Amino acid sequence: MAKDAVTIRVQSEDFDPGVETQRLHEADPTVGAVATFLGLVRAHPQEDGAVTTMTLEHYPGMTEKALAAIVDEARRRWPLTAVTVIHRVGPLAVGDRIVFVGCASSHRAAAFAACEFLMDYLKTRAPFWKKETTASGETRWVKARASDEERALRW
Amino acid sequence: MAKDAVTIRVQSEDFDPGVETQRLHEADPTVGAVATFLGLVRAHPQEDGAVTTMTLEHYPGMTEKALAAIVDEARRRWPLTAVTVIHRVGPLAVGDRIVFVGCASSHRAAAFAACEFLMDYLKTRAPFWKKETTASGETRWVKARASDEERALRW
Amino acid sequence: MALSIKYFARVRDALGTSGETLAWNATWQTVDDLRQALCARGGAWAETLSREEIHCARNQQIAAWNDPIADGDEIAFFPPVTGG
Amino acid sequence: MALSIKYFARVRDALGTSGETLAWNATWQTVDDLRQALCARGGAWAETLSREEIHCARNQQIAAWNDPIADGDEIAFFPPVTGG
Repeated sequence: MAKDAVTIRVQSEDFDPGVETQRLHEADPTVGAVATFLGLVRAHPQEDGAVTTMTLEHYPGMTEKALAAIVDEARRRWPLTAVTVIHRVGPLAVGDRIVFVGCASSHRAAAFAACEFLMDYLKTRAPFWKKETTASGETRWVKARASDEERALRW
Repeated sequence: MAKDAVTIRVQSEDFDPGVETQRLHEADPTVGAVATFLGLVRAHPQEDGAVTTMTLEHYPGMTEKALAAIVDEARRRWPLTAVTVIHRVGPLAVGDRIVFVGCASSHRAAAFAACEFLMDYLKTRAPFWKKETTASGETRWVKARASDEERALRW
Repeated sequence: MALSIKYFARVRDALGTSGETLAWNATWQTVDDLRQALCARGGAWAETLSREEIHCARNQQIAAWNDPIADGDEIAFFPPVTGG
Repeated sequence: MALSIKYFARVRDALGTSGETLAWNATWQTVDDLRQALCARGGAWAETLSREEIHCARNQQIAAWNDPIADGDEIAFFPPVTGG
């Protein structure tokens, strides 16, 4: 995989999943499979205090290194022709895009596995933190979930 | 999941993965995760006789029923807010989109699992057949792969 | 009444026809009885309709070889699927 | 020389600072030695920098508590990550 087939971006701006999906395969005719994941700020209808906004904080400098290390590990494990990881930072509203991970490969098994692996590792090893603001204006840091750690340990 | 949150299309026209991804989440603020798969006609650089075109045949009537049954099974197994399956038929060239599967859910584990399940079942249970045309004009029916059957039996 | 028979992909190419209408025969009990009757035509029919190499659908649903058959059914024979 | 210390998210909010520059102390051998020195300030420092509830990075890489520390390092303390 050419070095330029890896895209890692940490940005406050929105991104376009359609454009990113197209970029993952258009340059390489051997790509037969593109698996993608899109994470969004979601409403929690059952929970106390509806979330209105979410603020994503990160550790500039370390974030990019951590994502690059995670992508390198995925490329070591699976034959990938292209990988894209985009993560937004700053204030976001319900329905906004947070994260995009896309993996292109000749075959679907590698594309699927690498995409899920990247999300599991990103969730537990990349220095991002979410702070929620409820309708009443209260803010709270999102707690890490043990289930995310368990998922990351599967690989 | 509302019935209209299921989209199943069998068509000769191309589709837009970006538009389909957006449709999977824009109507429902509880969606936190969208997993998608895009399958493309790929070049086989190592094999004898480069593929120039691919023709997708199907069994009209049965195809739609088979895809609906596969989607119903996915919805029975995982909590999904929306599912889209699009499969093209007719002549296609290297690099052309063949299939799109997208699953939306509150959480990523369900979205990933359902998306991969749908592809594995579609590959082994939906009546589509691929015929390749090589550069010399020769045509050959693509052979079913035992590995696809094995993957479908995992679920 | 009658049976509507359909052939797809490699099976259709080998038989040279995409389908036919066949008069109902009351001795047929399973889809495999129909398959054997078609094989009895010999030549490409016998070669192509080996049950190890093809699948069958009855009324647009995948069928097992010992599934019952009935007058008016739509029966299809085709190779293992390769979509996606 | 000196250490550059950074605090993120809930840790930063609890300590009321996003970071500081700290004079190097040659008795520190591991990142946990630094953590204990910060805890010795008492109050929010002792409450927040419990090693069960935070993670540490040394020079922008996740560190274990017994990893060595050196003059000039950038050390960060933060809660478990919650991105994605």
